[in-house]
Amino acid sequence: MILIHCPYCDEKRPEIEFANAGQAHVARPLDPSSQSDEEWEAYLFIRANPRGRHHERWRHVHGCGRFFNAVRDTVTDKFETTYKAGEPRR
Amino acid sequence: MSDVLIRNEPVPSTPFIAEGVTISLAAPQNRYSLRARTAQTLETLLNVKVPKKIGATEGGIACLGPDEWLLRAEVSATIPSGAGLPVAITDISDRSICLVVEGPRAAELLMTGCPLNLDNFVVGRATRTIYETVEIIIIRDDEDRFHVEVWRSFAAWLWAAFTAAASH
Amino acid sequence: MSGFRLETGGRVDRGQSVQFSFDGKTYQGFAGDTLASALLANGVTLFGRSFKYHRPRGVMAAGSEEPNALISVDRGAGRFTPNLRATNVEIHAGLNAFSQNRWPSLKRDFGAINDRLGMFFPAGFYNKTFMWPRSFWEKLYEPAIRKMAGLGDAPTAEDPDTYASTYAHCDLLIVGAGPAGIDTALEVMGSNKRIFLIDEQDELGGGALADPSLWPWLERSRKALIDAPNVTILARTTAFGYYHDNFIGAVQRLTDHSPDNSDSPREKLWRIRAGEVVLAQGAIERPLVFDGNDTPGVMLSSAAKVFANRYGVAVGRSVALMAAHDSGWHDVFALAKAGVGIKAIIDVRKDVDSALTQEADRLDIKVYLNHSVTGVNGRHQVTSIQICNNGDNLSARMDCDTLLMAGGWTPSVHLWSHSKGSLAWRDDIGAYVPDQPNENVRCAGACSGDWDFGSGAIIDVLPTLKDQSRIKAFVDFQNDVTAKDIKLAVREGFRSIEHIKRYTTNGMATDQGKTSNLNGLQIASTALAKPVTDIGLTSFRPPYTPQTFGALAGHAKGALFQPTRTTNIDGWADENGAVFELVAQWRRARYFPKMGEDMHAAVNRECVAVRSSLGIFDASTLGKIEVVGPDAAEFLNRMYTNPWKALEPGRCRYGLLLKEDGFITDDGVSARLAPDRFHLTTTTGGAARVLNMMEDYLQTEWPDLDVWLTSTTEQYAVIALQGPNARKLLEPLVDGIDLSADAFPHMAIREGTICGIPTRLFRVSFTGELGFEINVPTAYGRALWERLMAEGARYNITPYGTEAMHVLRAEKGFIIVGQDTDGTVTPFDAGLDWAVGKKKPDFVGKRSMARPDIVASGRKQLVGLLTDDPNVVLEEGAQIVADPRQPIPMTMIGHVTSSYWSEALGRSIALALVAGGQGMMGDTLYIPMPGKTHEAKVSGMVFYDAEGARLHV
Amino acid sequence: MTRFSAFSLFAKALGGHQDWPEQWPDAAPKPAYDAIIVGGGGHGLGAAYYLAKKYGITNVAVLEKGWIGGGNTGRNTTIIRSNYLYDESAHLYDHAVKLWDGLSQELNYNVMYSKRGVMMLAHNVHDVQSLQRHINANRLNGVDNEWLTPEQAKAYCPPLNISPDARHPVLGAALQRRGGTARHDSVAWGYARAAAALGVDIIQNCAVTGIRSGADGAVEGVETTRGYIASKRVGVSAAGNTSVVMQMAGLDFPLESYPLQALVSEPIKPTFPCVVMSNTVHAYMSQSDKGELVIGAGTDQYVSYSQRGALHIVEHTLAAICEIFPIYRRMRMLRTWGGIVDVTPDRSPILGKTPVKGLYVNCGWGTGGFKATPGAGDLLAYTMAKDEPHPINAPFNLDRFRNGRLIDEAAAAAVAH
Repeated sequence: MILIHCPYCDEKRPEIEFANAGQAHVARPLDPSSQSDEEWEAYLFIRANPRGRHHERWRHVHGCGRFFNAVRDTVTDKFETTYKAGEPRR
Repeated sequence: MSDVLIRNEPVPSTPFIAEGVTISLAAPQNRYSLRARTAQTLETLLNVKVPKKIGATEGGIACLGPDEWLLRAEVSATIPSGAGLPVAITDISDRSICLVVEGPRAAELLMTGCPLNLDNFVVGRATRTIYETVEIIIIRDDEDRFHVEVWRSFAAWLWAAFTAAASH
Repeated sequence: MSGFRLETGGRVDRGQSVQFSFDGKTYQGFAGDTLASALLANGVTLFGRSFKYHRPRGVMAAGSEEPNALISVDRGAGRFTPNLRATNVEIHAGLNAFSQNRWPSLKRDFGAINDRLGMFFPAGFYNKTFMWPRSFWEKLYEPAIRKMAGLGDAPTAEDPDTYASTYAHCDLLIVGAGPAGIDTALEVMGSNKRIFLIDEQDELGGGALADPSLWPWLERSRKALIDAPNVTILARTTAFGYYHDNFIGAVQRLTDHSPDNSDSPREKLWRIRAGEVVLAQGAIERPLVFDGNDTPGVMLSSAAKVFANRYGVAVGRSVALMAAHDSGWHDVFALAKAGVGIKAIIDVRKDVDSALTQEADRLDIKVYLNHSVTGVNGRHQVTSIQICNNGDNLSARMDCDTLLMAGGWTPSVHLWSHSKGSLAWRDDIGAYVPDQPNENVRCAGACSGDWDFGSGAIIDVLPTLKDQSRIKAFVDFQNDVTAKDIKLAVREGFRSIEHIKRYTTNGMATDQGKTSNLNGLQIASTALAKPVTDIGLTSFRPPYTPQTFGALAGHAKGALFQPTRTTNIDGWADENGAVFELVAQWRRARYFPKMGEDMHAAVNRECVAVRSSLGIFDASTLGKIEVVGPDAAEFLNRMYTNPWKALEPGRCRYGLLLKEDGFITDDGVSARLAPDRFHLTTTTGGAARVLNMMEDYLQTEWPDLDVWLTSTTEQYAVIALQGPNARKLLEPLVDGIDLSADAFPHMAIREGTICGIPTRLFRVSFTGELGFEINVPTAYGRALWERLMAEGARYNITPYGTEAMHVLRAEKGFIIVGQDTDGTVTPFDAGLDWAVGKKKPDFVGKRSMARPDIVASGRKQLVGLLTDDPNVVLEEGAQIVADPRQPIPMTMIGHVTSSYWSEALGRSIALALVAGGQGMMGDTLYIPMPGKTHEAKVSGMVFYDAEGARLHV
Repeated sequence: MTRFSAFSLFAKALGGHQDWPEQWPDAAPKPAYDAIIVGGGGHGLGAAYYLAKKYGITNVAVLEKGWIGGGNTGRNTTIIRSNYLYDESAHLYDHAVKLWDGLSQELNYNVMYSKRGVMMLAHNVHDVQSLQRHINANRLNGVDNEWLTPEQAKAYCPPLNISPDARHPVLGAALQRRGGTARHDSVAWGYARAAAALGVDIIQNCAVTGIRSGADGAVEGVETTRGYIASKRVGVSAAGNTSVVMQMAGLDFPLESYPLQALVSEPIKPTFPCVVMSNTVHAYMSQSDKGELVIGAGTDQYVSYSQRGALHIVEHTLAAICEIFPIYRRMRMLRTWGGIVDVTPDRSPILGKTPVKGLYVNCGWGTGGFKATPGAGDLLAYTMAKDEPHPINAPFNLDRFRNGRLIDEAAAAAVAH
């Protein structure tokens, strides 16, 4: 059970308090109707899935309830950093 | 109608007493979910002190998240609706019940299923967390006393889990 | 000495004799004995049979690495445990143990035929045969192979024992309480650090328990640690797995060592989060590989020392040692001092430290350097051995009853490897040792490769002049993997240790290779003419030793397995004979049978009551979300397909929610209580999912909106009153609400009190009848229900369950998300176009509905289906075809999603998803079922009161 | 290639098994091949075999970064079944099941395909509706799958707890009798041996580091840790690592890779006759021919290539197993391991062409890849040989994520209402 630093609670908390919410910084287009099928497919389905440095979202669902972003190495599972939703990509 | 309706609680009203720990149902109380972008907004509305730090409590108000507070008060208490303001005040008095876990083994009991290190959980602190798979809110009321808020439909399970762990 | 018990010595309590039985025969041992030491003391040498060849096996080790002496223990009904290691089982009065994998008896085992035919069963033999004739595989070969499976018998009854579990936190976790672990604890003890010291044995000490000279130190240390308030000592506790971020799983055995079964937990799972971890797990001695090395009486030399010094048991009367390492010599010297008869020391090395030979002379022990054991005589017990001077072939026979093996040492790096720490190869000890850590962990003592056992030679197979392909020199004893199996694997092109392991099963037995991995590597290395490091190392994975399912499941048993959520009214339903169904985590009343009624009859009666007078239904499980804030309407407008801004306070609206992929995910009736306050409802199963989805959009896509979401599912008990008499019953009970049709129309909400309790009263209907849904604070749910039942008696008020609810809504063509939709259905597919805001520029899922396949024709659409035979109730999930005469595989154009008998209509009704269905009104379709093909006509979805007259009264 | 048989086994035994040849030579890469398969798992080796056997393309290399069969092929719970709901899935998996039949003889390698039956449990009304829908669809598709009452289910699998008081009572089950298990390693080795005998080079410890394409954008070959290898046809069958390989060709994929854990108990005498799956309590189990109870656990919630699963996943899985099969509570967990499963948005595989000419893909099998091994291999081979998908795998194209024609078995199982 990994430990995750919640940037809102500002402490490391156990994984089972959190829910992973997939890749981070996949912003919903402001005007979806203007999107081509390809662009919309990319938004809906295409994911980075890297071996190594990965930007992902977590929700401290059984804690402060907030969604936030994280950078984690998918080979070691170690977190590089976590930061609040809305903050620039790290 | 003459005779008033009586409350029906999901766990026994008589405390469960085991070696070093007692588990009992707290009296009914009013609960409100307070939401706003800042504590200040609420302080102005309610004109009471509202804790700023997540996990802190202040006069019955616990800060559970950056924009979320839990207010617990006696059943007679009333509160403004905040209508029209950038706040959300919602009555959740009956959403959960409160189990009082007290005694020298209180922390030990909670840690049978809660992954937090409650030895470092100072008196007055509050947090939403989890016991095995069930979400709870823990408030450390005193060295040897915790309040555990749990949604009603999970209460029977939590009572069974606590009492089983307490008798082990 | 009596039997094989030494006159003195050992830590067993000679004052406390213990009676136990093995294979039905009664024996005496002492308190503190393991089953292995007690049986050895009684002269028992035969403990079990090997997996594949059913060869007779004795005890090889003294600890948890034991591969051979596996036994079963029976503690009474439901308390049968197979595959326990005799070296770990503590004896107690009445212990009832049995040998395994033999028939009819341990001494005469029919399966031993496999040993005679062993030459035909080399590694991987099953890949090469049992293929012809083909039909024989299923009928003959496979059943036969499966019959041979397994070691111990399977349990047959439910385990009555309980198990406990807990989380724990410490600054320092020390795994292993041998000298290295204890020293670490003593060093840190002075600090204010919280220390956990855990060990798998029944007492602290590890290797020191077999070294009397250390006992005084051990006693002092143990006392100091027990007295230290910041030290927690867990004995009989195995740290079985090392997980992320210093999270260690350990299981503590609480009751198996005591004679009586108790109600207290049998085992306890410790889930420990440690600041720092020190691994002091020691090292495991390596057997030597030579012909007959598995004969009962051949064992590790360190084990012999443990049996003598810790348990006061002589493993034999005439003991020989086959050594490749100094440690064996020291063990034998200790045995000699303990009074065990030593026959000779044979060492494969040409020369050894003179101090060793001098000590041997002093103890008058014959020494054969540069010799090897080339054969072992005796079947159930060593009777003599063949030894041979390396290089010449003059083999000599030497009588003895026990042969010790000292093949060097393997550091226990299991947990280190779990933690993903790296390993480095050390040629001098022929083993991998911990290198770079991946967690906050370090190793202490023998498991890091530093020890005072002396040095040794690294060899794969002892020299022998016999034909290597004819001898049985075992590497993995339990799985019967021999040196030649590994060579065969290499010969057949298996080059990585991972392949060799899988092909030969080396290291895959219940000891997980503790004694076989390194020998296997050495043999493969020689066979491949490559250094060990080029062959790789099979990765260690949890658990370190096998752990009980029940312990890992913790207290999650029976009622505690998973919470069953119940409403405030559930108790009444239970007391009134409801039949329940499980929906998501909830249990809901499905129907309320009266005496002698089956479901069909009960549901018909319940439906009739609702349509004719009054029904009452517990709708408390419906999800509820309070949406509050200046931007509440704007937010809902973006989430739902429908428009919300124009909805007036006091009015309700049916809301349809899509996932971003355009498919229906949830629905529900929601009410606007005030300009900035909405009361949403969701499906029972969707509540948590919908709230999470809404929070996701709110927090990450539209953080600028001033609106907040709060789950109120459990704040309100919800009682649905449905039927023509609903208003009549409510009127006298409700205060502050004008219930008249004009003042309180369909799809409206009012706030007031009922029986003195504040209520949010909805006028809504999921049945097509005049209906109300009464929301009151949950705690009053049952009392209000009982009051309504009492007051409603005059209207023959009838409680109905989810089944009648399903029928009633189907008669009206109301869909149930998750039953009539299945995650691939759009609003248009479901005939809910009217619920989609055409003018809205955007809402969740809108863009996806414009994708090519979603706008394409021929999609499955929800329609009504009426069977030509009104008495046929189609099976839900039945498939629909246009042409019933086509051959299989048929082209299916849809399936039945809902199907019921409608008492109100006197016929069956069904909803179905049919390709292009909305354009097929009146067409006949076919439902081929086993034995009969049903015919049905496509219809609209509303079967009852199409104009809705009954609603608006 | 020495033919395997009871006779050859007997003959070689008399010779002390001294002259068994290599099952497949450890080939070194040649400069160029007619076709390259990236990924030496069962799927990739199968594709190579069928390319050579059925489509006459024998100048083929299988590139495996580690050891063949060392990935998900050797890390799964070996369940074989084809009772899927949608026509597309049913045809795909049934194609595989048909090939499983007789595979041992075809490869002259006993893969121990055991038709012991796969039983899927229904624990609530919704499960019943869902399984009935499967059974009806399967029947009209010619796929065997039948409904069992709780009593019949217990008769078929005696350890099953059918007490109505259970937290998740068994209301019935769907049984596919042709379903079962096979010996996972043997599948990889059998295909490798048979493919090598037809001329296929099996190249281990050879990781692909780049994909080279020409001016026209078509594939020309692959860069590897053992040098450049030219080929105009490259099939990628790299499971959890597919995204990484596709990136080399500049393609982003609708894939995410998650850790999946499985475990076995200590070996015991025969006690569990079939395969049982329960989606509601998330557990599935069978007993291996060695006697171990083979148990599939869940996936962790986050993307990872660490093959290091979490303890709480194992806790939940064993709690579930002990609920459905209470007699095993005293059994002991012997070994756990982790695989990396690649999952698509609709949990169905991608098997076909890619936007890059000459580059083909077989991925996204999630937790269900083993059962499809022969079918996936055959269809990938077909697609590479003809440069067009076979009708069976045509629906499993990449386009579906753009046009919305998803094949979502899990969604069809729907959510509880």
